[in-house]
Amino acid sequence: MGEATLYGLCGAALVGLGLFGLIVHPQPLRKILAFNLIGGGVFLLFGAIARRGAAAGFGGDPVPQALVITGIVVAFSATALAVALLLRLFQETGQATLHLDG
Amino acid sequence: MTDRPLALDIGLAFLVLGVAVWTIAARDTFAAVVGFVAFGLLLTLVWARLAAPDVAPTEAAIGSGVTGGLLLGASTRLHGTQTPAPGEKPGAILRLAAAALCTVVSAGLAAIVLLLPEPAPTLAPQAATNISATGLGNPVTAVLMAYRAIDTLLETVVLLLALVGVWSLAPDRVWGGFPGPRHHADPDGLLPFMAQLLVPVGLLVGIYIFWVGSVAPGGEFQGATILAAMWVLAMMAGLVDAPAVSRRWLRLLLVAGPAVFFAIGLAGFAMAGAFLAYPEAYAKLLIVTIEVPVTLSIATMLALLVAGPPERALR
Amino acid sequence: MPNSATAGGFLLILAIVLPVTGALLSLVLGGRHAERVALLVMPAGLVVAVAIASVVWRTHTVLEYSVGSWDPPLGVAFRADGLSVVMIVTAALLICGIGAFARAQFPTPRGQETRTSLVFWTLLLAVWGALNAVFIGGDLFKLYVALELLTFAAVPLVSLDGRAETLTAALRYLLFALFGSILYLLGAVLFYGAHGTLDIVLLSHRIHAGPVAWAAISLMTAGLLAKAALYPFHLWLPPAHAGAPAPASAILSGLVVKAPFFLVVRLWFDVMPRVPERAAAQVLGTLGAAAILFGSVVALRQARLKLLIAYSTVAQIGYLFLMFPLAVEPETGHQWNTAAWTGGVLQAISHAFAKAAMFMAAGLIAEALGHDRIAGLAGIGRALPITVFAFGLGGLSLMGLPPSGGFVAKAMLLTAAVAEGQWWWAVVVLTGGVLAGGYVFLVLARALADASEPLTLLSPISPSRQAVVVALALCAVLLGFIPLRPSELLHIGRPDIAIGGPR
Amino acid sequence: MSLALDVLTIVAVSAGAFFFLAGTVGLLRFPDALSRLHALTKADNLGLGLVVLGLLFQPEGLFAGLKLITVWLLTLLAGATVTQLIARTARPGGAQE
Repeated sequence: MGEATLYGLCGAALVGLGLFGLIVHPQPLRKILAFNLIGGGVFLLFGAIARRGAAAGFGGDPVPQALVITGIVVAFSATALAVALLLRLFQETGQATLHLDG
Repeated sequence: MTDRPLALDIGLAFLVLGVAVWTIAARDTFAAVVGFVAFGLLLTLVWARLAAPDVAPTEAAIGSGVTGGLLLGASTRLHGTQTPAPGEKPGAILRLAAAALCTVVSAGLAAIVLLLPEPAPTLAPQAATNISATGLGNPVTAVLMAYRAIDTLLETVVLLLALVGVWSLAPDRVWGGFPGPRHHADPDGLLPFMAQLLVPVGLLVGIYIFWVGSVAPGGEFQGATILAAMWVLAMMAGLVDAPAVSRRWLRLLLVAGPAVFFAIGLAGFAMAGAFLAYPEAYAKLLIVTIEVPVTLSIATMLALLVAGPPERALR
Repeated sequence: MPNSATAGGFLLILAIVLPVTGALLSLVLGGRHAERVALLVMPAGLVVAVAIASVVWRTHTVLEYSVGSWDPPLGVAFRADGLSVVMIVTAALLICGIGAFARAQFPTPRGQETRTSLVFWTLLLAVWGALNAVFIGGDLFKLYVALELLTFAAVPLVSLDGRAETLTAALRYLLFALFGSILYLLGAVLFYGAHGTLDIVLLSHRIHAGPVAWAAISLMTAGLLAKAALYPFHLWLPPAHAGAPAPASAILSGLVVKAPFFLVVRLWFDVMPRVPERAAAQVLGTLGAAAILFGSVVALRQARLKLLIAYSTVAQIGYLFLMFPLAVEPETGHQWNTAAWTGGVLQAISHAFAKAAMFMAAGLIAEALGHDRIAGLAGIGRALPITVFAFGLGGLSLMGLPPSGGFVAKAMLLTAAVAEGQWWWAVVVLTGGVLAGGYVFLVLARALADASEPLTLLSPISPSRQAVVVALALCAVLLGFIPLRPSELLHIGRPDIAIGGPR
Repeated sequence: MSLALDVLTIVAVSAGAFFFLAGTVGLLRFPDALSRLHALTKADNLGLGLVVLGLLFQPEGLFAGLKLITVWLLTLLAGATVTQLIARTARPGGAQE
């Protein structure tokens, strides 16, 4: 088992952990955090697959590595929009919950 | 790929998982966010171990740094609301079911990781044989700016739309105004002093990281993040105010990157017979011409995404 | 550098570049120019859409373009087959209609920029570009970026009015959408790890039934279902679609939810056409059936018009997924499964027109009355007859009554169900039609009743806006006149599926 | 010659690691924020300084050495500022801001 497989397994575990957080945490901010953990796990899977594809003198397959960079930026945009929505909601209602009547 | 992982790797993997568990399990949201920042920094080390020197700084700067800062700020502002109401907390059965489901997902993914074919399929040789046509030395930059340039182009638009979305949350009476609260420089404080010292250094580093991206690890996203961080620091220290969102120069700065990208892409029809194709002799020059405004635009978008929607009216 | 672009392939680039650069320009110029740019881009975009359609129809081949002359797997290809063409033209027509309707709702006073109009016009164009990118994307990661583009353009439209309810709805929508896209991305990386490409055509040649393929397709499908709001992932849809301003609701319900559905179709029929699985298709069909029954029953119990229409969307999305058990056949060449296929796609486009018309009709009614309580609709049929007529025309399609696109679509699903001996789907289709009849009738009966006291309208409703609504509703009706058989256009680029007999 | 340099490196880096360890223990064990900060700055300043010093004995060119020193100086600057900011909020009555 090389380090690619090791971190691939780590990514698999992270996806499950994040998914659990996303389901059980009622607070939106914790859901956003959990979403970022899943993202980390998915990107690690990309990284593991890139590392497995090391060839032609490159330490890893550059295509999945580049996709991760794109993915990280997209995940950040998502987080920024979600946080802004949440803060605005808090400003409007004094609460930060997804329950309409809460 | 049959070599054993180092003890370092095993330790690092467990550390990553441990911090992730903390992030999910911590009772206090602020603590969870701190855990997440640590998680991002550890992932940076993982990327270095996975021979992805281009991803590592992106993770550190954006995945951990800017995202972490954003979440820390949010958790401070939401302080006191982060204990779930009695009716909101999921019951034990739901939690057990969720745990079971997530274990199945993780186990399935782990099995697939172990089942992946040998030898691994890879595009590295193709990326290597074609890189001379791009004039670049860094294969990851070649993917981002040539082979899959359309992804990068649309990604800058994604960032821009996220910013429009954030701006759309402003109350109508402050539309066109300034994002976030105004920070005033504290004359006795260390922060303005540090900002004055650090911002020039940071700008230099950001430009360097961007510039070196064509031949070595680095590139526009990493460079832009550092530039954005310097701007945010200057805003927080009160050295400069955030720009009003109705300023024409700001709007121009924001769209300059994607606009130049589109323009050179369309010029590709005439120059090289296809959208986003570069004639070999000028490939590097054209790519750099795209990267400069893209870096500036991304830096502006990142800084303004952190600054948030307009909160103060123009007058 | 090899170049596999077909003649006219540059049109595909224009389909994305035109709306997206329009959005950029709207943002830079701001103020009154945002609307002007949008109104200029619309006819141009419609021309491009029709041009793509005519090239594909004339040549009977898939229109293809490799960006930057880099062929897949290293590069990214755009492709337009018959299905893409149908969706692109639908999107173009609807966007133009919605844009014409929205002018009165998002005006910009002279010399001043308003938040809602800048955001609306910019994002309208962005949604269009993102939809086109989804419809012609030939690469799974490119499609991920396109989906995110669509999400970020769509979510702010929900909370344009800034009320707490719509902010909550928008946040919930965003969280579901993000959950969906991360699962989609997870599936995509598994495909790359196993086959070394993200290109749909290359994948379809390399893929074989096995744990990796199944895990990837399940994750991606689950993620897309969350985005398409298929039962039980529908929770986010009603508050978001009902809370948005009427033109935004029309975009969201008519077009945006169709994008993830479109991608599920791509995955099942293009990425893995040779790996059919009846059991999984039955699961999708069951969820669809549950959506039809649940959505329709809940729609019947709504007190507010826009919520009723939103729950009806939940139900109508269910019909789309009935095509999977009916069209996924281990033995290809069965002509009825191609009928189901055509029926499913036709349902997507006729619902798009019908639902957009109904949401905008509801918007006009709410503007005129100052509320959208169904109990208080009495007399509106007399005050706004054209609008209520348009609502009724849209309702025909939802019920599946002739003449309407919904009728042809549902008839094809029915015949396929009966011919394949899967009669239980036929029962669901018929029950759903009856329930839809119930909630449409509920609204019309109220609207056409005489008011106890003369109705005073809060604001006059311009005839031109009503005309747009009727025009879109008539599009849904006109679709009812296409022949009741598998469509040839839809099968361009789909050689595996025979069209009723030898070709 | 290189052996002597290696020994120097090992000694300095080990000493640096010791300060990091001590700082971490202090962070975990000290009772209040101010003394925790005190412990932390020791790890940052001294620990990192010694590690950098140790690495300087492994000659990799002038440029690399300058980079290492710059890293240390920047960390000092950031550490000092952040510590001051945290200390201000942590000080009794200093949390209003």
